Amino acid sequence: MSGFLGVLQRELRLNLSGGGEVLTLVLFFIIVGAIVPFAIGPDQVLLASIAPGIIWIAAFLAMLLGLDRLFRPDRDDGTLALYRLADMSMAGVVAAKVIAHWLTTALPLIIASPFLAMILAMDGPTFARTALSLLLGTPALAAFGAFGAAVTVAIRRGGLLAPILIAPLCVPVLIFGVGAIAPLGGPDQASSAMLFLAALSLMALALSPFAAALAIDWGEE
Amino acid sequence: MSGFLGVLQRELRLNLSGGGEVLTLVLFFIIVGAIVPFAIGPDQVLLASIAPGIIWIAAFLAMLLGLDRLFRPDRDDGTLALYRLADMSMAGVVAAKVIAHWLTTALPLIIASPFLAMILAMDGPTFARTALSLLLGTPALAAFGAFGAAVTVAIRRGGLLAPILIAPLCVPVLIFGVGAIAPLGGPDQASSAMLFLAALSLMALALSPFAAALAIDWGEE
Amino acid sequence: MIGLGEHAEFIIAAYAGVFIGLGLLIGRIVYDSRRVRARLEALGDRRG
Amino acid sequence: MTQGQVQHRINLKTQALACGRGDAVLVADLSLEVAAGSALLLRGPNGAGKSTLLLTLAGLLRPISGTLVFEGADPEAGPFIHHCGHKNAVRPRLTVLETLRFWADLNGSGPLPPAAALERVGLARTARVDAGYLSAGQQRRLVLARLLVSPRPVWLLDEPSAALDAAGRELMAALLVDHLESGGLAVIATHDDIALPGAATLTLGAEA
Amino acid sequence: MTQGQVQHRINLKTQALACGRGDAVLVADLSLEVAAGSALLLRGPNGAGKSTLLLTLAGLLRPISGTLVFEGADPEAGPFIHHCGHKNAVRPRLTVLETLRFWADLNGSGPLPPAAALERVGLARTARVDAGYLSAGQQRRLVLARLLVSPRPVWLLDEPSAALDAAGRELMAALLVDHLESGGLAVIATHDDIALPGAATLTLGAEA
Amino acid sequence: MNLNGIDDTPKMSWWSRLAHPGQFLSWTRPLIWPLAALTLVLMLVGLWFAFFNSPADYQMGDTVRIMYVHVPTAWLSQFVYAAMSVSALGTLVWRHPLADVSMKAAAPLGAAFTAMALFTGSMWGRPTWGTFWEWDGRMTSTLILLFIYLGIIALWRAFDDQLRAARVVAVFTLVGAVNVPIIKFSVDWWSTLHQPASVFRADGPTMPGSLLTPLFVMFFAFTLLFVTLQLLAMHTEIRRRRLITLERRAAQGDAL
Ligand code: HEM
Ligand SMILES: Nc1ncnc2c1ncn2[C@@H]1O[C@H](COP(=O)(O)OP(=O)(O)OP(=O)(O)O)[C@@H](O)[C@H]1O
Ligand SMILES: Nc1ncnc2c1ncn2[C@@H]1O[C@H](COP(=O)(O)OP(=O)(O)OP(=O)(O)O)[C@@H](O)[C@H]1O
Ligand SMILES: [Mg+2]
Ligand SMILES: [Mg+2]
Repeated sequence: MSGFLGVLQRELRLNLSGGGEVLTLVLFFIIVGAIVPFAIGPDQVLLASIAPGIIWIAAFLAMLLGLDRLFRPDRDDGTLALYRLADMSMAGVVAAKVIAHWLTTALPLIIASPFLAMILAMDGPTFARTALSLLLGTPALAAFGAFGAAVTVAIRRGGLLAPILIAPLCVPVLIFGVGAIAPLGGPDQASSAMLFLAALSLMALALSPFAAALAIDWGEE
Repeated sequence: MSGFLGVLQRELRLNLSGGGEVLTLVLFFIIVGAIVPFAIGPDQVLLASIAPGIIWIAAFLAMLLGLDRLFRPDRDDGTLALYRLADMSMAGVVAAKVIAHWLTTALPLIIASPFLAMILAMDGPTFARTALSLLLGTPALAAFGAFGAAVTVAIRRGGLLAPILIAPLCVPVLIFGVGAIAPLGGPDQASSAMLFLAALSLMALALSPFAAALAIDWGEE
Repeated sequence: MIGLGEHAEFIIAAYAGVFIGLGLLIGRIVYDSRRVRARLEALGDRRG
Repeated sequence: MTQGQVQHRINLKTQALACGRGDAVLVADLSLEVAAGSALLLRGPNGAGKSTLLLTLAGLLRPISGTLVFEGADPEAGPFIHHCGHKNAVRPRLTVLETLRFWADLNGSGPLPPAAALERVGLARTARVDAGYLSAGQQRRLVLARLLVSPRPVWLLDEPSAALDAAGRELMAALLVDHLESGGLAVIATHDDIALPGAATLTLGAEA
Repeated sequence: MTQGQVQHRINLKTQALACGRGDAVLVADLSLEVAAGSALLLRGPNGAGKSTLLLTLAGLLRPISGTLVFEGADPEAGPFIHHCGHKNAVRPRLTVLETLRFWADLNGSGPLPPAAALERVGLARTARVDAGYLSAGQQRRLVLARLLVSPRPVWLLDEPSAALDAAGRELMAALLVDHLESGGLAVIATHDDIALPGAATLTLGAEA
Repeated sequence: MNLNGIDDTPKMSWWSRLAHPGQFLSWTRPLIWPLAALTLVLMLVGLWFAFFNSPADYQMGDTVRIMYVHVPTAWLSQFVYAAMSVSALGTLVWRHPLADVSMKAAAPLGAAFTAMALFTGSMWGRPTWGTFWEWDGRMTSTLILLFIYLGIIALWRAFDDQLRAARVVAVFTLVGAVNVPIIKFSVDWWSTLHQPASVFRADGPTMPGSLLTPLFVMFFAFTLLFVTLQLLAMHTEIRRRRLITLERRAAQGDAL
């Protein structure tokens, strides 16, 4: 247990110290969202209608692009080898890292999302649903993401490989995430989308540490 | 001169060997584009109307996200120190790297863009203008990007910092790039947007190696 | 051959695309196989 | 999961062990015995496979063939091996003390608290410095402190003396002697002379 | 820009030089003279500032105060300093030979072609191996080869003997002797004994 | 744990005998030419049926002939993934050395068939719906499947050491296999949300036998083609591994 907390604490401290990383990701999220009007024109109605989608895509990209820092620095400086000889299972290490990843990427994004909602001319109730769907859906992104990062950690290049491996697997999260906000099929559809989202997150959180630990152990031999 | 070619050759070889990086970036570009419909719905008319914007944003992100590999690995393994003592100016090194970066990121994206155009329901003439505007605009992105990567390499974090520093600088590229495709003000506007785009690229290409070299030399003390 | 109706170009394109694709695929696999065998033989391996 | 208890006595035995990278065999047909309380020095030219052998002994690489047992080890009681490679696992942005505390959390802590371990390796003054700012030799000392905070019976050290100054080397030798006296076992790859009376030497490879 | 010509004779002089990291002074009031054809060994405990001084001499860090001149150097003729730090600048995915060729392109090549330099440092056999696969000592040898392909009169070496085996150390000493004999100058930070007859020694700092 | 140990024991089950790549090579090499010939014949027969001996559909007209290449490739796009998943299990659970090889050989084939399904589908789509691409559930999930295939290929290529790559790719392939149904379900949910009146009907019209015959022939032709190519690619991969070992040994032989 002390190992789990140790890893969690270390990750939080590394990501929060200097405030750098977290701020960067939040800015990335906002910039991606804010750039869209430049690319598709400033039509308020159009913007409002696609705003939930834009927020989700921005969150999706921000979470996937933060992945590379999850295991690679540990591998490069030899910490990963230490984890393999540590007094805790690799799955435990991964679980601690997923939690820290969610706390330092997803949570700040959700907190920053009202700002983006405003720029994109979203109304209040829609925004409330957006925040809820992000809250329910991002754990799945973090868990899938950790798996992607684990699969690619043994590769000496890497970089964008994890995002592209994981993005197709995360399509359901995106679909249900947006579906839970802007229900074409009425509130019934929306609440079933929320349910699916929560189920996805739970399943991903429960399974991904083991899958990721397998990938790391086997990848490093 | 042999130094310039040496750097160019090394960069190309590092990026092309194993084929990994290039394939990855192209896939990233396509996946970002292909994911948009899941978020905003599959309405063909809507998609076609924002398709130029989506393609430009996808190219923008793919180019910015490839930035981290521009100087950071060189810094981490000590090659950057070698460059500072080398028999060529740092600006020359940067210029060679910008060219290699454009060849290994922008060019493959442009080649892959017809596929994205098809699934986003873009018509033929629009696509031709899109490809031309990408061809004219991406050199500016590569040049600005190199500058961003140079500024952030001295800071020991980084990762997504370069993209977010550079994104605001690149907004004009995005605006003229999209403007050159889907002219609100008719064909006249479009061709003047193309001109601006070309001018931006030329200016950025001419200046950024020097600015980036300064940033590197000062950042490393 | 029978006529292909008003959409002949799409039918032809589909078949042409598939068979060009298959040709490339087969070509690549066969070429790969040849090359690897040649290199093995150059190394004096008789099992391959 | 503190491991404050007396270390169990562990003997290392290999039989016809072959190890290497991928399927390239670097060390073949190795039959070793290292008893608790004794040390083995690995020597040999660059590229002979010393680091590879240590990684294999640590279980971080799979042996290509042969057997490798740690007699007397109780797998239930948690890991019993410390491995120090060429890399220091020191990350900028954590202080020296935080780094060591983290390792103690991770590996289980023994009777020696992190601050005391820093004192022992001569880094007490840098405890609050960013670990990334340490000089090469200071980082190496920090790695030695890791061995002290979590007592484990088996030490596998890859060039522990690299970048250490004369005082640092003496310190390292003293730590090793303590470790062996308390029943520990050590395998050390090195190019330097390490003052370990009674240690056996295994020389790998014959040429550079 | 080949530099095949005879190296110019360069003398290093510092006066009241102070250097350090940020504004923490590590080495203060240093007045040095190293003449062409001679070497200076830097010694001192871990953290004394040897690496920092070398970086300052190389011009990679700014001196805090004082002056630092290389007499006889012609700035027009391109850079005249080789610096080898703790890091090897070796990148995976390029072969050993490609790496060395790249360095030769970058620094200007001399009379010794890359392949011959590899031969000289004992890496001829690994020429086509991915440089990232080299063992620690082999990478260090590759760094030595960099010094050979582009002749430059000033060598600043930070622990060149780290990870080298006995043969590697002899090789390094021999290369240094050649370099000095041909009028070069060298400043070497080290914890090992380097067999350089007649080299002066400067010991930095008094404690760890 | 020692593979050589297994190889040298005299009595072996066919399974473990097949595990020896050399054995596999010599046993299956004679199969290649007959398989190739059979594939060719079936393909020609199928083409003959498709163009000369089948009527135009009363609804779709002649474009129905695209079905004879579309449906087999669409089927293979999924079948190959299933085959890859079974191989992945083989790598992880039974550590069967051929499973790695089969996994690696299948990925480009699967990607190619998926790309062909997409291509023929869009060639069919243009005359039937007027667009090359429609974000319909079936097509969209095929597109995602293509991305997964390409990701797997990129993963294979990114590793230098193929033995390590095999295990990691196997884990990823299986996680993908668990996800594919979820993706399918969510994409269907999404597309029905947006277009309640779907272009495809789940049941599909019942086809007259004259359309079914060429479809079946082509279906078997394509499946056999896959088997043939898979075998050939596996052989190449086995030889490539031997080649790498030999080359490395030769380099070391220089050394010693
Ligand atoms: C899992 C993948 C797929 C399978 C199993 C599949 C299977 C089929 C089958 C069995 C038919 C004939 C159905 C009938 O006669 O009504 C069909 C028709 C068709 N498919 Fe696919 N297909 C797949 C993917 C695609 C894709 C990716 C596209 C387009 C890019 C596509 C476009 C079409 C078109 C345009 C038709 C005929 C139109 C119609 O019947 O309304 N299909 N497909
Ligand atoms: N990047 C840095 N920023 C700030 N301080 C640093 C940095 N690098 C090193 N230092 C500090 O400078 C001091 C001297 O470091 P330096 O690397 O010069 O020592 P050294 O004499 O080379 O030691 P060693 O023998 O261990 O290599 C150390 O106390 C270290 O903490
Ligand atoms: N990751 C790797 N993949 C493939 N081969 C490798 C890898 N790492 C090292 N090798 C090769 O294995 C051989 C032995 O390397 P190893 O690091 O074990 O040597 P060593 O005895 O520790 O040498 P040194 O004294 O230089 O540290 C070298 O020839 C090297 O090229
Ligand atoms: Mg070693
Ligand atoms: Mg130093």
